[in-house]
Amino acid sequence: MAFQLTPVWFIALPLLVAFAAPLWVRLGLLMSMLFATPLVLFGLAVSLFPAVGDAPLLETIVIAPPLGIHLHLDSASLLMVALFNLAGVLFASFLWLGDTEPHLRGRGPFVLILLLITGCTGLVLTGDLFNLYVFLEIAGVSAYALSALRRDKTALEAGLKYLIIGSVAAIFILLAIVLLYLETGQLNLAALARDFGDIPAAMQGLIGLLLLVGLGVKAELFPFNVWVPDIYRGSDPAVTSLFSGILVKAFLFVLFHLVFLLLADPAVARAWLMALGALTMLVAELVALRQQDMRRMLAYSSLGQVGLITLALGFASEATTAGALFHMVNHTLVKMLLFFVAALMLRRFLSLRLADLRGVGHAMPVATALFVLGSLAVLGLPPLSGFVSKLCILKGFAEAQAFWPIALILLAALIEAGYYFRWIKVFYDSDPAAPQCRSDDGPAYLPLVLIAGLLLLLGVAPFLIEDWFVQAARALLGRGTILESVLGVQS
Amino acid sequence: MLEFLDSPRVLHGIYILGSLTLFFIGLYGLLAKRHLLKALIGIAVMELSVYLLFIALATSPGETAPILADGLIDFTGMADPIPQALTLTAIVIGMAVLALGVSLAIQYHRLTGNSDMRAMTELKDS
Amino acid sequence: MHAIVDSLAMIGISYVMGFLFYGFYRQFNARVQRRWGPSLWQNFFDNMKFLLKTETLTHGPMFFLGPMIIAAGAITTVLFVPFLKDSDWLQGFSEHGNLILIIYLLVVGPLGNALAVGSSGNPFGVMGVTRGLTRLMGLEVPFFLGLALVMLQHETTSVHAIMAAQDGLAQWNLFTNPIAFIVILLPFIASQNASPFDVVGAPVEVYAGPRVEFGGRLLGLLMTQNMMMTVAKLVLVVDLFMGGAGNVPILILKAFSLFLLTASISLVFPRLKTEQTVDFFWKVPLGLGVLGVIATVWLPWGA
Amino acid sequence: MSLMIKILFLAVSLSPALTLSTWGESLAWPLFGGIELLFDLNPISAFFLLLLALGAPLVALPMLRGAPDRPAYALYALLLLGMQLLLLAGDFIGFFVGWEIMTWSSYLLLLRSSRTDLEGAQSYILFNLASAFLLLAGILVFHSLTGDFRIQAIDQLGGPEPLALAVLFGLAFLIKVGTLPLHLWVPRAYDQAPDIFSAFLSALMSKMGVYGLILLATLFPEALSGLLGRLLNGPAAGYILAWIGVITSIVATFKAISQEDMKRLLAYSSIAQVGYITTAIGVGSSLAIGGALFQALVHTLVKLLLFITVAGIILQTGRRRFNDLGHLIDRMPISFLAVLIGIIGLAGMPPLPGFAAKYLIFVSLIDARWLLLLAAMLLSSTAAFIYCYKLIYAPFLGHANSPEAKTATEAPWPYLVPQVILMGLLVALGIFPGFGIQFLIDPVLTALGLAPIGAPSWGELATPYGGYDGVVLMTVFGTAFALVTGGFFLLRGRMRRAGSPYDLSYAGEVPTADTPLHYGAGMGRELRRIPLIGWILLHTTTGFLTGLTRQSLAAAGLLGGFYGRNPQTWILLAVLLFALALTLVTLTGGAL
Amino acid sequence: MYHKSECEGFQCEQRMLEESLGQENAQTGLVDRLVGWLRQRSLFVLAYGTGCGAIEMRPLMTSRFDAERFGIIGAPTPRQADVLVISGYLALKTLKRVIRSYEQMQEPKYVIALGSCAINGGMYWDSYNTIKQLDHYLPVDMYINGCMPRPEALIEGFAALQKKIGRGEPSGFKRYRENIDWYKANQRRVLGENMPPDYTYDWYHAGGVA
Repeated sequence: MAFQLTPVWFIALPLLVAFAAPLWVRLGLLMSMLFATPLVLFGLAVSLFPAVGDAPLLETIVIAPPLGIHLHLDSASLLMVALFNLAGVLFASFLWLGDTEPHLRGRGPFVLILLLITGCTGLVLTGDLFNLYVFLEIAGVSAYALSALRRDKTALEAGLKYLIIGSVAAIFILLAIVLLYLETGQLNLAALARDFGDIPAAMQGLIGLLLLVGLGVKAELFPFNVWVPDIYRGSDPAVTSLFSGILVKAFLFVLFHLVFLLLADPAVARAWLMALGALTMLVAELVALRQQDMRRMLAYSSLGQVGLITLALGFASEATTAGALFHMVNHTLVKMLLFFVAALMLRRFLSLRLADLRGVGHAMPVATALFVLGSLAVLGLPPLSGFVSKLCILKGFAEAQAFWPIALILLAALIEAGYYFRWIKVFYDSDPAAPQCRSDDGPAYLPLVLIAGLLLLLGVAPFLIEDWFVQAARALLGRGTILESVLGVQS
Repeated sequence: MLEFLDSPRVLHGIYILGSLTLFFIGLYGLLAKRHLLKALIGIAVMELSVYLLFIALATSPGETAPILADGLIDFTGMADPIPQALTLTAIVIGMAVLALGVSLAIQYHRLTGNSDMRAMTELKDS
Repeated sequence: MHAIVDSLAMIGISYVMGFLFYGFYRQFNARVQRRWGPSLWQNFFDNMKFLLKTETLTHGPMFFLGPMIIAAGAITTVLFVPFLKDSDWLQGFSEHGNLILIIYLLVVGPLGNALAVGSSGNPFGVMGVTRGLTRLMGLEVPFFLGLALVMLQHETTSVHAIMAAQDGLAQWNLFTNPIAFIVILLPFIASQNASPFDVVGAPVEVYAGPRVEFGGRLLGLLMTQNMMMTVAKLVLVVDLFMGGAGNVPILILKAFSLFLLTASISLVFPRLKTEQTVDFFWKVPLGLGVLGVIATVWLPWGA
Repeated sequence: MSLMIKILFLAVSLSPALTLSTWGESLAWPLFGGIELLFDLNPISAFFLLLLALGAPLVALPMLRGAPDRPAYALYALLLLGMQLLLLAGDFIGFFVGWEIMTWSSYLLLLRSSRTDLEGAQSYILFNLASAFLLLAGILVFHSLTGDFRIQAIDQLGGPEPLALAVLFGLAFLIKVGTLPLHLWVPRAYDQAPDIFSAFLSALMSKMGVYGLILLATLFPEALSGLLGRLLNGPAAGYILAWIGVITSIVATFKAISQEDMKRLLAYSSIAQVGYITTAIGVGSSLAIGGALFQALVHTLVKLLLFITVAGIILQTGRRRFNDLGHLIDRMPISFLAVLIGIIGLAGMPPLPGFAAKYLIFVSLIDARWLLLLAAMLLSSTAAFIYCYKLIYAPFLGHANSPEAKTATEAPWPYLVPQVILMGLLVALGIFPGFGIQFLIDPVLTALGLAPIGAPSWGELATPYGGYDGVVLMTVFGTAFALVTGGFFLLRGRMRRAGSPYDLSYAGEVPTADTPLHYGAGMGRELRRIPLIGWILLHTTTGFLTGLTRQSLAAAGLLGGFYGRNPQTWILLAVLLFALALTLVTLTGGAL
Repeated sequence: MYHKSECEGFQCEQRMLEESLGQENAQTGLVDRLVGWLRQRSLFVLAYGTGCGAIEMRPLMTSRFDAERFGIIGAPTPRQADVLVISGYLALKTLKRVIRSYEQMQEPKYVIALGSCAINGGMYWDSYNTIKQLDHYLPVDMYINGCMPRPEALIEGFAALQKKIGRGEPSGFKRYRENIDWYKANQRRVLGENMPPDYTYDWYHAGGVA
């Protein structure tokens, strides 16, 4: 039997690698496996793009859908999988090269990180509602544990808080799943999509709200995102990059995947989601103005970007969706860059408070320069990739003659500039008290520079991977295609 | 005398009521109690209420457990097996989460001597 | 050759007219004050005395160059104002210039001199210069606005063309555009540094102002250029509002009558403070000018 | 090594000149999804590129002094890249890309100064980003109107979109040029930027706003008249723009007079000068645009000259306030000459080219019959004499007021070379205004579809309203000056140089070093007693902006209250919202 | 009180006047005469009232006596003035300023001593802080006697000065320059520490060119 490239490997491989951890420890290959696994999967994902462009790949486990469990790999989910694995590669290389603290290098974190990636991959791949719940909990548990990894007061507090709020969200989602099953007798997403219209309107509303609250908490939408700054503040900055880079993206994807799939006419939810997105964006950006701790600031900035993506995805036109997917990729890269810089600074200065980082630009020129680059990309300034994705979104709105989101997005970007540039200014303050000795530990910067290069490349030549996003947007919005590919195969 | 309880509507109504009650008890525990373990118990109770709802509503009175026993070839009259399978899975997952939560809570208590949720203010800023 | 003779003639005429007019002014002033007053030639004597001083103090090269710049500016101004209408003579280089250029040339010299005053290091002088510039700021706006009304009326900035358009007495801009003349009249007096707008050189208050450090021949040069500049301004207004002049006697007559008018006004009013001056110019002549603009441009019967 | 870097840097600074001289085919760069960046050189952008090509190496030269500042060099190269992109762009996306690169790289350059404070840096970047985002919004409106990003006139003029487009673009560019209520960042940035870089900011970056304004005019058929119709003899939309420009220049002029710091004074003067350009663009006729371009050219040269000179003074003395300087004329003669030429150009005095620019603008205002604007513009242009005088008096004349000013020496050669070049250019352009018209201005006017002004000879500036001859003017003035000076020496008697700077007529008193003789910073203070000026100087827009900042911070604090620290609050919030939404949904009949 | 040298008080002045009178017959050229004629028509008087005599200057300048008809007019600063009128008693404090003003005037310049106080101390002959004889400290070109002299006398004095100028006679400023050491010694004797700084008169020693 020839080795088959099937979606199941995206889930199976990291799981296998994760559970073989003792072996890697013995062989001394722990870090290299952590690095190699997502790298292999990333390569696999990239190689699958052409194939998936033609028709989605379905991997059936046990029985064919809608009865059985299946994995659904279309352009959109493949894009997310590739993104998660790329983030995994970058994260692993940062851990590997960066000589990070021991609590990030043991067997526990190894397993947890792979599990997190698995969970997120599963979230976007699964075609089954209950599987979704399972992967959601896998991702959740590994995230709670990762958050508390450092085992000190702040980390434990963050982990506990995360666990509590995450569990409550999971209960909401579980309830929604239960109700859905009770109403339709289906768990397969495609079949659910077919039958969802038949449910009574009041029940539709209840289920929708349950899902909205549950996924809203997970995907960090205002006003359900009040927990985010605390968790980001308490966790290790490097780990936080995973939360902001992978976890949120997976949940956002799930939220919109469900919305686009279940609702025959997404216009119903458009107003809700766009309003939530706009609120999330504006509130987060405003609150970020006053933050004194870099992790908190980045957390709010992350929320702001989530709001922007929600706003764009909620509009549900092809252009904005493609732009939003592109923006997801950019945001993952940027936030990883910024949180890595934060990790490096934290290690050097033992604090990430604004007042303690005065003049850091003279002590850590490369790190600060990378921070500046990341900020520019977050703000969507050319020639970095953030600009292209934002432009894509804005152009989508303009083509649809919707001008109020444009105004809000630009206003939010202006507010965002207000705090990012305040930090940059303080970084470059000439403070005689600031440590003057320059030290840049070389290899740790490698993944950072790689990210920066990617940001620049995508900003200058986005046409290289433009097709991916367009196809992904089509796949995400193409409810009919999904129904046909899943149910049509079965019939 | 209690015949009417056998009608699915009534039975389901009672189950719904019961699980809702359980849900709100859990929620109350989560919102009103400050002890970490009590909060975790609250979460567990809420989860339980959902399981209960699921199992109860997916089963009508008179249906048997969906177990393939020897010689059983007639599948009618059996309860829908999927909810039960799913609930089992969910219970396992819930267990894991709870265990993680409790272990974190214990570690937190050991480290700080504190188990009051509202006293967790280490992360305050700005 | 023609140009050289012409230029020398213009310089000569403006100088002679200048000291005679100023002599007249002083006598006129004395008569108003029931005095006998000096002779008509008194200004000539004063000027000569300064030019013949044997000692002149300077405060450095810029101090020396200032009076040279102002004198050269005055000569340039004179040469760019056409003295006569329809004549080859007394034209200078006026066909290469225009009204706006002349207005700016009028301030070239004073600004050059201001450098010299600053260079002297005397704070009173600089105070005087500041006052002068402030007054300039006040007077220039209505002055230029009045002239702009004339330029708009004739749709040109060329003094020649404006002069040529005023054929007879009835076509004088004084009569066709009286509001413009009224607007520029008081700023014109101020630009001559005459009372009541002469606080710039208040002798007691700021110790003669810009001229505080100048003595000897440098002061003589300043007096010379002042007389020439006065004549240039008078001739300019004659050109613009009184139809120019065909020959020198007419020119003197017209310029003298204008001078008489301005002298009569300046004799009977007491001195204003700088800020009063500016405020006055921005209220009364400028207000009149705005009314004039509304009347000529905005209202339907305007062109 | 450092020499190599310096040479490389100098070569980079010559890149605009290289682009200008060797640009051939147009270039296209496919960005994504139907957006293609087009780059081409047209006469309008060539004019502004010429300014850049001229200014960039002259600013780079003083930056070479001392040890190489590599980040600054890199950022400067980026800045030049951005500006060239902006100028060459044939579509708005390329324009925007260049605009943004320019914005952030200049911001980072601004941070290289140790004087930059948080407020200044923030106001710089926020104003400029606001400008950029307004521009982007305008671009999107443009896109929705035409379905394309290519810079072209829009044909459909109905509906609110064209007006919105004009307002958005207008605001964006007006922020960049620093017109009145939006000028707040200008003095701070020009004041706090590295001394040399201020020259670049004022001379070249503000011109990008001017370029934008001219571009805006090309978007509408018949320029600005296409927008709101005509008023008197000019475009009605332009009338508003012109008043904005004039009020800006009046207020900025009075603010400049009251400044006590050289660079702040220059900053306000820059605002005022660019205000004239705005006015002229508002008039929109051939003469006016010609005047605007000429003024842009002159202002570039003058501000380069003045800022570089002032940078030299600051370098040599370490002082920047008028009160701390004085009497540098003997110690820094070339700098003195540079400032002298600079202020003559700034004040628009003949025979320097500033006058030619003003002449064109004045004539165009008369031609448009906008005389009230003319009066207002004249007010600011005569008031400018006062700050010009202050600028040369306080540092160079009067009395040395600090130990540094007493011992300073002439600026080093990297500062002097640009000064000498710029002085030469200014004088040459003043003598030959016709040359500038014929070879620099007319191609742009033709490209804009306006009638070229034309020049009978190099020395002559000719308009339908008359003109003047720079060569004759200069000859007459020069001859008169030579004759007067020569004649002066023919008179009998001798000159005596004062034995001491304190040898003054001082009412019989002998002033000493303690006597306050230098009238530097105080100059212009008494202008406050004039009601209009007093009113202007009393009012600032700072209060509004600090208020805005305070309000948004307060809002941030208020909203930050949501993000509490207690998990129970979070859950309660979620549950309550859920209940609320559920009630809503139920009440509205289940519709989501 | 005074240091007695070979001459005293008015005698010194007399001797100096006689010396210059001796040169009266020296031929002056045509140009010098023309220049003198032009100069005499215009005298700018430094408006510096040192003592009670200043009150007599007002009627002289105003309508009743109208000195302007002789070309005599006030000047605000010493740089512009030709004539310094010492109007009455001269306190030591004022002397310093008078000397300073005189040295700031541009040559040719003239000094008129007005009233007996300026000539010989007058009623202040034994005052401790006025000078007794102005001509010890500044070269006087014209003395106008009286206490106080009336404006008519002043006019006559000015007229005499104008005649003197018109003849092209050498006047006090040359004397001051030639005898600078003597004048400075006298000034220093009464002013002591209060002498103006060196730069105010250094150039006299260098032949009048600083």
